[in-house]
Amino acid sequence: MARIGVFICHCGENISATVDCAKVSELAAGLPGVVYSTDYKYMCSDPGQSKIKEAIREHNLTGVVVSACSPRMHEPTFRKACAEAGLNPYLCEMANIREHCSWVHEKGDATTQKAFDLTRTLVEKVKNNHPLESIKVPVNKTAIVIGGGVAGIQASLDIANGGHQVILVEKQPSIGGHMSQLSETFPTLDCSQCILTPRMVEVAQHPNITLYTCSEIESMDGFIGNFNVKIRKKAKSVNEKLCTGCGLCTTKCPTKNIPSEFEQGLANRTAIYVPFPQAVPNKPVIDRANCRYFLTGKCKVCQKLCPTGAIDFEQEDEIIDVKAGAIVLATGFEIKNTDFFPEYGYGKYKDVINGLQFERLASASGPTQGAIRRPSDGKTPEKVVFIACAGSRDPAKGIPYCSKICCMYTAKHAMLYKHKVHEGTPYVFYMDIRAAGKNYDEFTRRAIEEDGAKYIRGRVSNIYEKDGKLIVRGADTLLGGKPVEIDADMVVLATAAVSCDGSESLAQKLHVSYDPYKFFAEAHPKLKPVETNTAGIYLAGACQAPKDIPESVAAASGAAAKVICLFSNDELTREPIVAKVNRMPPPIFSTCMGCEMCISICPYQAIDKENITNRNGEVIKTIAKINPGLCQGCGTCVAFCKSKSIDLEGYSNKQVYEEVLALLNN
Amino acid sequence: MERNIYLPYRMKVAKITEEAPAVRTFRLEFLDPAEAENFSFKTGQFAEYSVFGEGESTFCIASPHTRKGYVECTFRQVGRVTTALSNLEEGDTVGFRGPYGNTFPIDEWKGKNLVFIAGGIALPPMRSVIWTCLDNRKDYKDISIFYGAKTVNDLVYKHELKEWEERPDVNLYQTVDPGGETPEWKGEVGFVPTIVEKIAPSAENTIAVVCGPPIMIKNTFPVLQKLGFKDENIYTTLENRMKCGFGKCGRCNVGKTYVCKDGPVFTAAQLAELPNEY
Amino acid sequence: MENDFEPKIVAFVCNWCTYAGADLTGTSRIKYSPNVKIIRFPCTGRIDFMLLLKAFSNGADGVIVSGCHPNDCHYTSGNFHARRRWVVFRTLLDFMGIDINRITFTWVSAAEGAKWAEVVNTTASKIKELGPYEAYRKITNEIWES
Amino acid sequence: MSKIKKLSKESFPLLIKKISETQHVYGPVSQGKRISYQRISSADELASDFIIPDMSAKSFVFPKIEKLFSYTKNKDGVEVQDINLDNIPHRVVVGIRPCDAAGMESLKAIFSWDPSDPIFETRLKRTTFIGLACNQADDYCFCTSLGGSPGDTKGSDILLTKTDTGDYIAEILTSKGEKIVTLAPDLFQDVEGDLQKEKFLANVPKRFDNSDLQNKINAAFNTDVFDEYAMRCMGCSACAFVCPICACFDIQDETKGSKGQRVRLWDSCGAKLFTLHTSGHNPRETQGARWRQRLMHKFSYMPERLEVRGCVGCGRCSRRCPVDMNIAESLNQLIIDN
Amino acid sequence: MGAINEIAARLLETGEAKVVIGYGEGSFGSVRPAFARNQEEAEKLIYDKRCTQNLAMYVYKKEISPLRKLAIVANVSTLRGIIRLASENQIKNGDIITLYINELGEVIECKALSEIEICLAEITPEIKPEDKELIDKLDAMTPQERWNFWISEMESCIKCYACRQACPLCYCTQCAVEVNQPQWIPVAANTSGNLEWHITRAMHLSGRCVECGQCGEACPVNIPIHLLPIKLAEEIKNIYGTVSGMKIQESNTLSTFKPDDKENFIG
Repeated sequence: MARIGVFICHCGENISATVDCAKVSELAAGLPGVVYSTDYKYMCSDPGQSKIKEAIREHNLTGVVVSACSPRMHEPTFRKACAEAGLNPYLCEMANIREHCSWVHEKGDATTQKAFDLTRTLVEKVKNNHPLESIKVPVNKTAIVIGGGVAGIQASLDIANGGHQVILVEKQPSIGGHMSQLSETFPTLDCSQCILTPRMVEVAQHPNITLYTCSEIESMDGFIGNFNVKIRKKAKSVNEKLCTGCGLCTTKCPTKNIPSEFEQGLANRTAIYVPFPQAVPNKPVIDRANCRYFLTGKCKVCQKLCPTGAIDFEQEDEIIDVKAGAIVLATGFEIKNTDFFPEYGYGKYKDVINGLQFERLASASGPTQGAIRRPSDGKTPEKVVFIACAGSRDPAKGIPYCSKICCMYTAKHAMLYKHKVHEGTPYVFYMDIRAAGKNYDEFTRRAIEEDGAKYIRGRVSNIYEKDGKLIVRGADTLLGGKPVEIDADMVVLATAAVSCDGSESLAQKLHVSYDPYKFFAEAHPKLKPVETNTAGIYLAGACQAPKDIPESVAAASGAAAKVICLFSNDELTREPIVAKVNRMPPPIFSTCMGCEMCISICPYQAIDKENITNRNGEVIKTIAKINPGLCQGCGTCVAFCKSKSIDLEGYSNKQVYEEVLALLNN
Repeated sequence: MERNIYLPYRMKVAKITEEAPAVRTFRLEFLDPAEAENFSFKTGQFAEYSVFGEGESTFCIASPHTRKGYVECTFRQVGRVTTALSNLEEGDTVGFRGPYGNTFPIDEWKGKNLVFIAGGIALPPMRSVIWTCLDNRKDYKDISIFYGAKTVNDLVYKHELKEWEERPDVNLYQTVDPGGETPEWKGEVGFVPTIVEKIAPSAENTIAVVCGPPIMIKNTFPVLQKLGFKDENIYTTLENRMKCGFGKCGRCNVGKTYVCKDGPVFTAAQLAELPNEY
Repeated sequence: MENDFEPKIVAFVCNWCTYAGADLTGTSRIKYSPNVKIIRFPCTGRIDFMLLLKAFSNGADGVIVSGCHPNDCHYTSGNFHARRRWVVFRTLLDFMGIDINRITFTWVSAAEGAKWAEVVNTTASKIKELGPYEAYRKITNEIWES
Repeated sequence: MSKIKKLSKESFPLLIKKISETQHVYGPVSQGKRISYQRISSADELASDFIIPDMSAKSFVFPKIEKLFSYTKNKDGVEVQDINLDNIPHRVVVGIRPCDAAGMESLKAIFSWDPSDPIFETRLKRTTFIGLACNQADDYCFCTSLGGSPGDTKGSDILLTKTDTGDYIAEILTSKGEKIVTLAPDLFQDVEGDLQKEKFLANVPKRFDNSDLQNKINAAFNTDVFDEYAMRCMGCSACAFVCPICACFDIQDETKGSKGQRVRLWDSCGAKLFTLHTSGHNPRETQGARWRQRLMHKFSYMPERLEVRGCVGCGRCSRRCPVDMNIAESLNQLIIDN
Repeated sequence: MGAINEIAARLLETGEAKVVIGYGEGSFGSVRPAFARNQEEAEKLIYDKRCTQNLAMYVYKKEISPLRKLAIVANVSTLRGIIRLASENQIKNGDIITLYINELGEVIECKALSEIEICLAEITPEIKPEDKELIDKLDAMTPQERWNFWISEMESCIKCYACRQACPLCYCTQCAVEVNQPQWIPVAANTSGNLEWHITRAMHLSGRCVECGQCGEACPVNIPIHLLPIKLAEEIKNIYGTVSGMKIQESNTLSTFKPDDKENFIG
């Protein structure tokens, strides 16, 4: 029989508070095949691991079960410890008696019994484990970065500077993202474009970076080190190679009244356009939805004018196949628009604007050249109400989380307004001021103390228009909920930051998890903040959760570091949890009948046909063959195979069968 | 009441020897001393070995009946029961039901030369009779052993091979299939029948015992016949699939012959009479 | 008798969503019934319907099968394949009169720690109400009673 | 020791009732399209108007699952619990067909051959067979070709023959039969003169001449007559399992947690895995060889080694074969060919 | 001599087929599978109303498949069996000449599998009225009644595997029931083991079954075991719109999916 060691962890009191660990250890000692059983305060600690190692050597163990926390937490830790003691790491299994037992049940016999049942189940499993060797697969040292905002730019530059090829994919005609729309940035009030545009140019000029704008991910397959990605490059109707970016077309385009996305609708653009003067690439694209030629079949003014003949109305979407070893997701965020808020007028009041619109108003390159003028009539507003937490932290609106950046940018907006309109009064409605961060609290204090922003703690219940004024009604909770009413000239809503439209479908294409708000999910909230559950795909910036610029950049550099780490080896070592088709001595060779249904069921195209030939080279039998480099170990083929000819290491038929039996037969 | 014929003796795995890849020898000792006392067998017989919860498997008894107090079996891990056996450790309990079948007529062989020819995992039944004869060495004249396996690593009973090699009263010829040799290999290279033909033991007053896979037996018989061995003097053992061991389950019939009762030891002359269903 | 009845319920869950979701239930310290015990699989696609049969023949009173929501499978499509398998399997069991109320199929994501607790508690109380699965036990025990 | 009595049609149900007071009574029961030997508590439950039950009566002495012993595994090893033969029930089978009863003798030959199987012996000893002679037969019946008859008394403890009045002629054949009579002696009436049992029996024509059958079938061993069978036979075990004599078996372990039992299960020489070695070698490689084995075993090897045939001509295997492998036809062909 | 005999004789004579699998006179007015290897045997082949058995399982039988090319006399269920076997790569185009006898009694000789598809395109497969009736009857029962019905059937099962052997799609060298590491399904023919076996068989046939009912026909103890795969085939037809054994290029319903597949029980 096997020689199994069982190690019950108290996890301080996390487990021992509800589970009688000594009892579990004692019961485990009575299981057939268990030759050593013990319990200890912290199995994952050095002394805990030493106990395991000693037991392996002393009792010549053939398998180890650690009953402790979730294997998703410490399985690698204990497997490594086993390996260090000379036991194949795959002969170690964990029973989850913390997350699945001690933390979810009350103290008592039933909980202790369950901890033992789980332990016994894993003991029976481990008896059927086999020593496994890790699998090596080659790494393609090209990274794809999806999203060209500040996070994507940072990640791309870091990886490219690390000497690796980067493919940067941007949905919009230009990179730059939201940061390029900002006026000044907190807490330093330095000009956003001034610090961003040099980096955008660096991207454009970097020999290791290939930039695809107006492009999106069409599909992805493969796995870490070996992704195959199809990129859909949408037709720009302008031949980039021929276009010199002279801009003549944009000046002569007859369709001039399209609200500019970049200007948040505060200014117009033409149908052939460059989103903003510093765009990268600085070459126009035709917006087919608004182009007169595409709408009516007549016009072609731009084509007639173009000195290089770069206008190509026939251009089609292009599908580009690329291979990459890693993917960085940096698709950023969106903000809720003002029409999301019935209480604030459903977006029908022109002078109720969102934070990004205010950024454009305050921006020197914006529609007002930086002068604060209200959109309705261009007057300089004398009273501006800023409402923080517009939608955020509001479970009723489906956004229970904090958008994180609003407190800071609202303070910044109040300051910018005051700096530009000295006689004006900024009011700020807030729930709490969250200004944790280097120089952040000082910044908000400055807004209040030096710039005289009037902070009112409370919510705005509604806004209505009266005599050319916006009547803002709220309550001051610091004054016991005293009603407040302000006749404002303009209201700026710090609307909630939400995940981008399409992030769900992108997550599905890339097989990464996402949270209920469609932000991409990190592999571990603390220890793997820039990794996803899908190996080889990393997160940068606000696509994961609302983040400010320094955080986004830090995450981007973190993701880049992960990619560079991955690329530092020519081969990747993979877990040997892969499926395998059985082989037998002749005349059977394999019980696989070659029905090939597993080929259609495999999500990774990891199964192929294999011919078994005789000495004369004639095919005797055709069976399935699994490519261990492609197989990800999902086991769908295993459960499907009628003749049980495929098995999955780590979750073999024998293992799971014995688990079921052990769990139920106590 | 008579003993339940399906009830095995419980035996302790006293010693495990790794012989070759996936091949092990178990030394089994009775848990009940009374059972040990009453137990006896003769070389050539087989038994049903079982792992409780997994089932029974048939192997010959690989130890000689001249050595009391234990039985040994050697098996290769292939099916469910042999896999379960392989997972056992010393001290574990197995079931043992037997002995069954006929024996090598070693008394009739007294005063004769003996040639043992074995291939691969078929040495175990041979080992029993070899040791039985060696334990009564004076009863027999020349003893030669031919043993071959696919590779050097696949040779079983490596220690005993060494012992036989060193004994002056045994001629041991070891061989491995072409390609199975190592740089250190000092034995022959070639298939067993070829080596027998090359060494050409005399058929005069000689008994030949051949054990091996069907293909080896098929190729060795003609060689022996060419060397002058009479079919009556060539012995082998059959290893048909069995379940009961006592002529009821219907598996091991070869024609009207029950391998479990009439065999497993047959002469080439007897085999010639049987239909080709073994 | 019904009050004392502690059902045996096996949960077959995928590693990436439901197992992680159940981990989150733990980290969130949401309490649930100890009757349910989890067996971890890489994916719902790996869960062989024969294991469910083994669970019942070994005395389970109920079974939970749970994995990633559609479109969320870590392996892209294991749960889609599983979904078809369960549709057919459930039809078959129902046609044979096996009590399909004893099998809970559900999707629980890594973020749905609270949902996991709810699934467990609902299933446990339902099975408690249904009582031990005597009908199945009778046929599995017949060979042991003679 | 045969004694002839009469059992009126009114007494028959009373007899069943009387026996059920002390013993379990079994008899052919109709269940949907199926007729099988089942436990009964009254004569009403018995099926009527049928040729032969779908399954033979062999399961009374050789059940499809026979526990051989049980055991408990624990950390220190294994505790074995032998079966207790005392637990084997006393049973009375009513309405067993003469062919099924005759088959008991062949089964006994197999299980009593050295070493004798105490489980089988005890089951046989404790089962009383009250046979019912056949008053109808079909084309598949061929008992007469093998020396049996629709009124054959072999294997029965009492044989009943239903007369045209619905009353029964009861032949009391063994001491076990006598014991039944003593349970309700009043129900059995004495008779005088010859009741002409033959008059009430079905007519089963002889299909072939069985003289020298063994040698003729031996002569066919290496002929190509089995080639067509090799193609047609699909290798299921239906013929063996419905056969009253086929006794090939498998031994397996069944476990439940730490408990286990070793069981003896029906098996069949027609199945390809039956003789397959773990090495992949199969001594009976083709279905033709396996079908030949079935015939040879019944008509050559068993007569040679056990002095009984392995067939009583009940015709079940042929009736039940999905591909119409007709054993009487095969025998006839072998006899003609050789 | 009928058309079938003439064609069989020709195929054997020209060597286009080494054996013609068909039907012959069986015991006492029944028909049985018959194998014509020469002119004499070709003359004995028959085809009439009684020939309902699905013979497709013979095309991969170990004793027959080495004789490929084969010819086979086919009714609709045999055709569907052959097509399904082709979908699962057990038959290659050109391995088999199919002699389909249509409703008018004409013999249609299909040398390519695509020709079988053309024949099948004319046909709307339907299950037998008596099977439909029993399925409806079972559907109308309470679960408890259904359980009682099936358990009493399962008690009678002797695990002879006639159902499997007769099935055109049970071609595995190693059936799941024969796998013993682990021993998924008990070898013993006890009720729960029998139940597991029949559930497993029906599941393994789901999306594949060609609804010939041969398993039920073969059962020596008259268990209507064919209802299980047929019920699933009907359900699959209703839910996923797929019918097995009509086209070669069809994919198996259970090894494919659509993201918007519907179900109503997963919470």
